[in-house]
Amino acid sequence: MNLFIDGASLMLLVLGLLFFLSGTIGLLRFPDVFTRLHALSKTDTLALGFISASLALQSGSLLLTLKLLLITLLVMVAGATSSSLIAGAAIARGVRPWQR
Amino acid sequence: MTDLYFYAALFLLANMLVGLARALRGPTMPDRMLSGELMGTTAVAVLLLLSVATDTEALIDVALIFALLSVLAVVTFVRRTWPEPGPPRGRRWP
Amino acid sequence: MPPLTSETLFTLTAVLLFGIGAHGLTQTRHALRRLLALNICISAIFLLLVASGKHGDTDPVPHAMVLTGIVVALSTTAVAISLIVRRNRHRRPPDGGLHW
Amino acid sequence: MALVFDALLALAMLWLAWQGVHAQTLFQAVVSFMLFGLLIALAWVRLDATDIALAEAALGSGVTGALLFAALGQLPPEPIRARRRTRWHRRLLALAWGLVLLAPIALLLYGVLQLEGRGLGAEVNASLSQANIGSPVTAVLLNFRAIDTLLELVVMLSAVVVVWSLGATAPSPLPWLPAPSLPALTRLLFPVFLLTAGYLLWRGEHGPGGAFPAGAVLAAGFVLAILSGARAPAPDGHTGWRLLICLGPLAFAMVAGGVLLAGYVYFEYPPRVAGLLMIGIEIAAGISIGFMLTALFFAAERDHSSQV
Repeated sequence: MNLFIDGASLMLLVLGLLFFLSGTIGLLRFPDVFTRLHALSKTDTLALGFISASLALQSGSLLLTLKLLLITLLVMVAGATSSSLIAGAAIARGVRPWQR
Repeated sequence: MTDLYFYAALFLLANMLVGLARALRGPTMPDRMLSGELMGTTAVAVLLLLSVATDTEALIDVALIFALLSVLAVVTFVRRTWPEPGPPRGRRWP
Repeated sequence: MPPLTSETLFTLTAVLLFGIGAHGLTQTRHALRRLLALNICISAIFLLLVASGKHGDTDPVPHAMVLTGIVVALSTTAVAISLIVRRNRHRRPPDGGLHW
Repeated sequence: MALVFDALLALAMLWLAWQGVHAQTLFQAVVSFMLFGLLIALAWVRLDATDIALAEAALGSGVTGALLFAALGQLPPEPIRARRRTRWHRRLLALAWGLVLLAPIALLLYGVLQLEGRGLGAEVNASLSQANIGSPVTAVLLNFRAIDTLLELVVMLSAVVVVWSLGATAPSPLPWLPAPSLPALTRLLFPVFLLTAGYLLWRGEHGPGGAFPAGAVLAAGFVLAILSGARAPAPDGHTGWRLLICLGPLAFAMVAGGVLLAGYVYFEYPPRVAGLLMIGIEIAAGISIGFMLTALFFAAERDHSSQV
């Protein structure tokens, strides 16, 4: 059982790291601000979710788990809203979306 | 296991610094803000990992503050630094 | 020569940071840049204070001093910002000129 | 291993500091400076200074960054003349000056690294039981060196007074709200901000936390609310605002004077109520720091109650 939890935790951690990496690659490689937003905000939120899930599996204390959950939810809500704000501001100021 | 968390934190730090290239290259202001977003989220993750690796629970509070205050920067940017000229009039985005 | 530990490393970093700040303070023209350079100097001093004073267990006295210092730095920065904004107010072009 | 992490962090800090001064545009410089603040908070964590990391994340990076962003919106673009490349002989002179200054700095650094102090940690921990409070840093701030903290509040208060007396520059821009998601976000997050501020105040008693981070979080909540369209009376000249802003320093000074009247030395808390007094001061200070920071943020704007 313990081995199973450790394994799951490790897998989640590695998944989180991979998602962070893919977010950075997207941020660097995509052609304009909207595509970069799309790459970054989703993957990073998910990656943070994976990492805090991995830590929560190991924590063993309720308060700690609740705090991890709160932080993840906060980043989720804040990330989503700030992405939409940035995109909206960019459109309103006349940044043209990339077209092939 | 704690060593592993430290390596993970190191990986995320390196990842975050690579992402800084976007802040340098731009080209538009929102691009640079995005780089800041990446650093904010990654710093939260680094703090969570370090908190477990060094067994300091207070670092979670620092992560909480980062998560809360990252919104402030974006909202100030959108409402004060780079505000829209007004409601879009007849401009339809394709 | 002292051994290369984290504290030594951060002490060295603090000195270099102060150098960057001082250089910026004398070599830039715009008041906001000078303010940023001054803030970098201040951070460098805080870092030096804590990093060089850390021997084994933590010492709360420099920590309290730095906490006080951060607040004072924030207050002076706020005053300086409003002075800079007021000085440059009449130079603002009428269209808003939001493109640095 | 830890050293690799620290070295990477230090290099990034140096690079961002350089960018924060010499980046091509003002906006780039401000963004770099904010990210520098974020990294320096990580450096505080690495130096086991969690209290400072908390304050740096909240005040040094968060609130300062927001102030700088708000200022950028009111500044004209930087004139080209200011970015002119300097002449070669001035560069040479600067380099020579730098080398001359480097020698004493290197000497001082060598001296600092040789220092064999043991600090005051043992003394503080020994007298912690007299202070009736769990966290050593809070004990130093509110008990052993309480007058410093009182004066620190007064410094912030005078900053507010100075900024107010300079007068407003611009009407608050933007009557038009860009996205419907912003007020929704604020309605969702504002209680979280209040809750976190309260939690940090409570934490300050026995761990990292305290009035300053709590005040900064409170201020962030207020600023967010006003920026997303909540109506509030303009801080300048409003009696309620003035009272709330003065609350912290007043409570602090009254406690200090009160114990004097009760026959103790200035700032010597009576042992039986010391913990209670300090919690009271902490709460009052936290509230008024929150309002002071908000006032500093909106000081340059004429009135945001009629618009927004």
